[in-house]
Amino acid sequence: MANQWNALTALGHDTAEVVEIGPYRIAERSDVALASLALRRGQDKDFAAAAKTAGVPLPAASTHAGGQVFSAFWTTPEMWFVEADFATHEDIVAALKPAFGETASITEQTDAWVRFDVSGAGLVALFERLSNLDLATLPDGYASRTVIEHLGVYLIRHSAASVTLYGPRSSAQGLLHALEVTAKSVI
Amino acid sequence: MRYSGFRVIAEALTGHKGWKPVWRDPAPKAEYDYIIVGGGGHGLATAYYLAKEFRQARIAVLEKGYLGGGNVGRNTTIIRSNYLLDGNEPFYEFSLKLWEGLEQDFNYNAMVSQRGIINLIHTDAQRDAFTRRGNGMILNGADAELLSRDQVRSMYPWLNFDNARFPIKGALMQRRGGTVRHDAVAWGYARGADLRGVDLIQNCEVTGMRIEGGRIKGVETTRGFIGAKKVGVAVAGSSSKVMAHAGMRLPIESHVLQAFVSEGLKPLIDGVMTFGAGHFYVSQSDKGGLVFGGDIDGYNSYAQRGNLPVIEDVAEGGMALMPAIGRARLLRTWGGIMDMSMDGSPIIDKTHVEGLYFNGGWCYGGFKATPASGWCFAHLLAKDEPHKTATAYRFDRFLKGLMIDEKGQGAQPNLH
Amino acid sequence: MIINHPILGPRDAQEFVYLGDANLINRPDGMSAGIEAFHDYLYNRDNPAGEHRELWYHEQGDRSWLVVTRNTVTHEITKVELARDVARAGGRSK
Amino acid sequence: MSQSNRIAGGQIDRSQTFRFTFDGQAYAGHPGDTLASALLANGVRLMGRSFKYHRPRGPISAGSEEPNALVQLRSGARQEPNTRATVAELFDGLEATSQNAWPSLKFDAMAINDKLNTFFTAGFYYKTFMWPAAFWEKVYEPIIRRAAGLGALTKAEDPDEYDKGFAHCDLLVIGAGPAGLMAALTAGRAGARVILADEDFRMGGRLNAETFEIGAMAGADWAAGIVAELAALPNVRLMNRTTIVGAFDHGIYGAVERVSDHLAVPAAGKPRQTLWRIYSRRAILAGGATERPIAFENNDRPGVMLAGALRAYANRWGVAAGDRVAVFTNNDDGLRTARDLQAKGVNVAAVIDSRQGGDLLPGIRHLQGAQVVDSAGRLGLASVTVRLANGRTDTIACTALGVSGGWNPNVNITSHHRSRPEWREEIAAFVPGAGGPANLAAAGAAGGDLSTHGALASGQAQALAALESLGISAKASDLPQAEDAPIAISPLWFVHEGKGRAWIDPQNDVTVKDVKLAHKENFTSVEHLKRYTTLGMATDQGKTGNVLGLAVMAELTGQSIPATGTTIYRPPYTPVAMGTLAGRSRGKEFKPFRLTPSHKWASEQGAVFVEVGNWLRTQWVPKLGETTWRESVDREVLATRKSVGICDVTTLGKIDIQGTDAGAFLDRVYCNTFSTLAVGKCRYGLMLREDGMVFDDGTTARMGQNEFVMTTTTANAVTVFRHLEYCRQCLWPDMDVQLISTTEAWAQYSVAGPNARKLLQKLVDQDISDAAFPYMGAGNITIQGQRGRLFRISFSGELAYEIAVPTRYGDALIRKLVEAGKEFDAVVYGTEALGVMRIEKGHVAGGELNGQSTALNMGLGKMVSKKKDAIGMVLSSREGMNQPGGYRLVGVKPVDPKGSISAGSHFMEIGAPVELASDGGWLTAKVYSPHLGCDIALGYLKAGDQKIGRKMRAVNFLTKTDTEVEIVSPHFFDPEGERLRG
Repeated sequence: MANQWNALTALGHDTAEVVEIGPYRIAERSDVALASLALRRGQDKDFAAAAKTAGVPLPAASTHAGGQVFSAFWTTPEMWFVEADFATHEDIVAALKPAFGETASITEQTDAWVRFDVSGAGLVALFERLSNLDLATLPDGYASRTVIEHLGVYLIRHSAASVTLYGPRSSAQGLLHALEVTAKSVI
Repeated sequence: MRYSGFRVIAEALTGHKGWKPVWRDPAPKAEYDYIIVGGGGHGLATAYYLAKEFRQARIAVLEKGYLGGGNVGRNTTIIRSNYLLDGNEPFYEFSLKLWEGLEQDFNYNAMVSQRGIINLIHTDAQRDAFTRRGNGMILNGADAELLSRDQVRSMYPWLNFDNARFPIKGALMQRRGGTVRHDAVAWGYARGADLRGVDLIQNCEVTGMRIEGGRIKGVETTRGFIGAKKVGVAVAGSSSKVMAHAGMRLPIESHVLQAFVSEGLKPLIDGVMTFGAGHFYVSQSDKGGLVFGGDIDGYNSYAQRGNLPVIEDVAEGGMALMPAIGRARLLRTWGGIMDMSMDGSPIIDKTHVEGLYFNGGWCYGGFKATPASGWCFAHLLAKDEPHKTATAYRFDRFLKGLMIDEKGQGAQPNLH
Repeated sequence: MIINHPILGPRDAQEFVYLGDANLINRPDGMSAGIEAFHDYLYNRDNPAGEHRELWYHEQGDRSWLVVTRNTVTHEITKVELARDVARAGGRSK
Repeated sequence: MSQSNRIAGGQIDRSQTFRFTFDGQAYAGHPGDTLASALLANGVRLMGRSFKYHRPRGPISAGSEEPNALVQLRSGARQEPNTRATVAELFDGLEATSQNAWPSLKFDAMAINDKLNTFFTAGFYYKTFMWPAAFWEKVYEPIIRRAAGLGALTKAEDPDEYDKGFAHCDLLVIGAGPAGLMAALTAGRAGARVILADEDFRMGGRLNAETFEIGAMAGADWAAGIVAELAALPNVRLMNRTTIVGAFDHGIYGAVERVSDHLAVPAAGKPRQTLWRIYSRRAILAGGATERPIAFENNDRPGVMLAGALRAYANRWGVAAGDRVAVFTNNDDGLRTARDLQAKGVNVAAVIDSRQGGDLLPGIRHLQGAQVVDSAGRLGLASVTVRLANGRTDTIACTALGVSGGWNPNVNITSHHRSRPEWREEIAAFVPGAGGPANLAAAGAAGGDLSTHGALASGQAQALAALESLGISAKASDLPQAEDAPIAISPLWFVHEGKGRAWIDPQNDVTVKDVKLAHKENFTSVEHLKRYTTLGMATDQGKTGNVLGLAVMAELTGQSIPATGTTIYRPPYTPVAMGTLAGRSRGKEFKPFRLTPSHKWASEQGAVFVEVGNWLRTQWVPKLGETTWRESVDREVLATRKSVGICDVTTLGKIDIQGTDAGAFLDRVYCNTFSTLAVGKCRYGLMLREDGMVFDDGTTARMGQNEFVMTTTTANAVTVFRHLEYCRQCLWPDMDVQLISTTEAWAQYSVAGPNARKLLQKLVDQDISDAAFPYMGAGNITIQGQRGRLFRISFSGELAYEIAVPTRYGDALIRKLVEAGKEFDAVVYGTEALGVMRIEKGHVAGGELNGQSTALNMGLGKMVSKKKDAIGMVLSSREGMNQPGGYRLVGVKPVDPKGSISAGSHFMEIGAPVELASDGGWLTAKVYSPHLGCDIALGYLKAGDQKIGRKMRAVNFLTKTDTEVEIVSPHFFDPEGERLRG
């Protein structure tokens, strides 16, 4: 028996799916590793120092920050989601743990989520049918949890033409369906 | 004046000159034997049965607004006795039996209509739970049947059988369940009580209670002090406000429940139906409106109005079950204040104040309980002991660990 | 309704799950308090028609528990705090 | 029929002709028409029948307040009952049919009710139909129900799609008449984010229906100019065909946009309607006013209309509603109708003015001090009878009568927070009262400023006030010149003369007589009046009739109108399609599906799936030749017990709990102890609610000193997480505990059966012998080099493990397990077999974890530690929850192995009467055990712990079965647990 581990994307395919509808491009991403990083009580100083050494940004509430190796967005008080390249950081917890030691609680989140990068002109028209976030006025780098089609989803606005969604992996098909139907109705 | 078909015809032929006021508007007397606080369904029923079945006495009902202006006039009009637990089922079955003879009893057509209620089943576990319930109902003298998917389909072939997210697998049916014209219940009891000498006093809000030596002496009202030997409080959503006058904190929160009616439609749904996979229940009124509802809004409120999320949630349930109603229009929404208790079941009990009695905690199930609630509260007021079908409805059940928790949700009122 | 989250700003109340009276923070100590104290804590409510302090959980948001001061008659919200801060201020710790 | 009543002018596109049908008859109209305007142009007045008396009816209005002209629009599955012809936009090919009439609109058999009207007074049904009691359901009610309702649904699924959206603005302006346009313009020019919404397809409001000038141009042209300017502003969003239906808390408004209703079918992919949730910082209601009628005898004939509507049809749509028209008014606005119609060349027969004095209209028979007292005409107005000032009567031939009783500000939305409107005597109407939505102000006619100048001025003023409160600077601009006529009204509600019926609420057939009867019977409170007579409960929600009804009651009681009070309006402003409120959440999209990691593999195997919450789980996996589900399930169970079975258990909740206080935290949330658990071990945990009832259960593993992985039941994954956050933030805020859900991050499979270890050892890189990985062991492993986790826990009672890999490898893992299991004849089993094995083993699950049961009930009472404080510990000791005779979990099997038992049956003692007093409890869950060769069940039995070995009956009235059963230990299988430790 071959020791091959064939990975399926959240949508259930061998490779990530890309859908284009009018100006919109919806791209599944399975090449990003994700971990939750939570501050342990009373470790604020050492935690911050470790983050700095490791190059993990610790953005303020409702914010996403990019970095050299690690990017991160705030999820909840004293907790962030850290992103890294999957190819090099598949075991992202193992990569972070040495830096943070007992100052942080770190948990693998990579496969808990499906990530869609949605891009194109007119994202406001698309997302105002899906989420109550006021995308038109949100700053670049804004990150927040929101509800799309009954699903809890993290939405990151990179720019007016680029948004990342992290939705529950088990409902990946439902989330994509909502994006597709809505895109067709607004174009 | 006795109402009948002959009377209607006779009046019609003589220009409707003979109709009399259905109730008087008496001024409050200085003292009564019994004061019932609350001129809603339960308060009026209590006064009616107290006067008719238990006591020749001086009785008054004090209502802060107009008679029948509370939840009896803003509900989805369903009657049933399909409860699960021993503490509840005998009481609700007693109530259903009273409904069955009510119109002849109080000589008013409240349109008690037993067209049946079905609770749809979507999972095997639901069928098990409904089987337990159905058997309990039958043991309590009620009726219950388990319907197959095909039986449900033959009744309502246009429900979503073929493209459902949660398939319909059958239903628990109570044929004796149905609907009643809600306002007529209040008016029928009011008229019956008035005929028996009960003073129905509207626009009279209780603002305080006079308690001396641990005994009730009467109530302060917007129309002055009114003395009483016994005071029974049946004020639904205002329970905590009124009982605070006696220094009591209750195991109750007030929540808003919205209900809805569509424009009038030609006959679509004969009986009452509850969706088992979403928050939606529906019946069709004799005027043709679909009367439906769902979950409570979920936060403490005395506002008698709700918000959009619940309206959408209920409509989603409706469309999931009945995809043909997409083009039917929601005509009106309204909100009532529910006194949600800590286990979802009511309280009919004495209080620590001698002569002060409490009836409340009906959650959103109070309408169907109206006759039995009135009867049992009258029984308690008259005899100082609980009616046999209401022995479980005590305040101390929470202290003793004897909760009657139909939904198994614990001490969280908005989940009941 | 809109809840003005102390960290995130105004958010639709639909994202939250409601629990009830904020007094639920004041749980008695199980090793010293008895049934009566727990009974009163868990079951009895002021249930005011007016200003009410209550617990909301931002389930579809940042998972903060909040203490919201809201008028139950008008639904007006006058104050929103993190429940953790309220609990600590009330002397709760571990 | 040609467009015989079409006259010059109007905002219709005569270059294009639309064909449409009404009751099968073909007609023609133009773009810009409504169905009502087009029918009137074609000389059709009769469009419907009333609810109770089936009286012939035509439109009385030209707007959304219409109570009469309701039709079934479209056909087939798109048939839309109760559609107001007055707001239905005409499109080519439109089909409409009449409703509530049989066999035809012109001859309606149910009109017999009208002849019997003297019996059918308000509330007559409360007084009769009581005897004999059984006749109500059998005779009376079926007749009433058959007659009920107006239009019909087809019972076919609505084929159109619906959408939802969320919009944000500084200022929402509701209504695009002069006040709304001025408000939007003021705010838009100041740079504020503005949404201007109007229910009409053409913005401009009343300006489109009037001949007024604003500045030096026609009002409609001025409006078009402003709309064009607003459309060019990037910060302004114009939403026509959009009705604000409700004002909710904190500046949230619900809006319905009719995206495609003006088309025969929606364009591909487009919704029919969109429900918008508008988040506004401030809002201005500029919704105008609605004209009200004056009640007189037989005032309901087709052709009797509101005067403003008559004018609107002429000015906006180029339609004369009749070839000879008259006007009946108590105010100056009615005179406008006569003047405009006269100017359009329509034959104006007379103006019947209830007031005395003032200037006479030139060139028109202007009868002052006169009243219309009756009308005549079959299926439509032919003449009116007028009582002249001199006391004589005169009959005036006319085919249309415009009635004006004054205008009611559209206060509706200001009442949505239950604020009561206030009476303003000068205009004899209700205006918005105090206590309305906090961010909402009224402008223009909606606020009682009934002149065009007043609308412009208040629109601007309210916008400036809103902007100032938002800190947006703006300045007033010069208002254009506009009419500013005073309101000259002398209230007249109903004509007292005559013994016949004078309609107040025409759809529900509520007449002045009904109000009089309600008064006589002491239903004098406005709420009683409404409920007793059904006044204002028709599809128009009393927009035209409510104020009139209570004015009649006020006159009868001798009280003023404000003292009589008013009912309040509730959402929605106009009726909203259910499909719109549901949006995309219907059919299979009602709730999102959750798919397990083995879903793809299982689909390939032809697995049968079952809904478990939002999850789809494998229920069983049929093999070729198996014809019943039992065959498949029995095989899965037997094969697992004999060798090994594999089951996807990913759906169980997984919560990662870390921190230096994690162990202490678990001690508080579980009733048993976890702080003493060794690293690398797991333990079964029982979680109570604070009321002492069992909340949830699961195994929790200690993966490190400060690191635990908790599992929850599938059903409670979300609520347990919420509860833990509550404990962490609210109860013990200083505990060092961090939580994160990992339910979906790991694909987890149970591998159970005597050969489970052998199978797994083929794949797992580490030694998992009993010595190296003992019962209840837990740890990180690698599987053919892949990172994973292993837990030695068992739900089936077999030697069992749960093995997990990151979810993306879950599909690979199930394939590897199946492949490696071939030599052991391994099976994949579903939830049914899982259920069989857990019941054979006596593990509690859904039927027993019902939220109504204590640890003691489940036979787990000893797990509740009294040595530490934990949620639920104290209240679980209440007397009522510790009664010796209380329910205890037992096992049940039929005495005759062939006997059948069912879950939900109740326990009875043998020989005891079948009655409530004999009720001993119930069977919570039942399966067929292929291992034991009979049905087995779990149940809660009173004093069950003392009844083991006893014979009882399991009675099910619903299936009419009564089976003798033996009460046994719930642990049917391997009670000593030797297999799972093997």
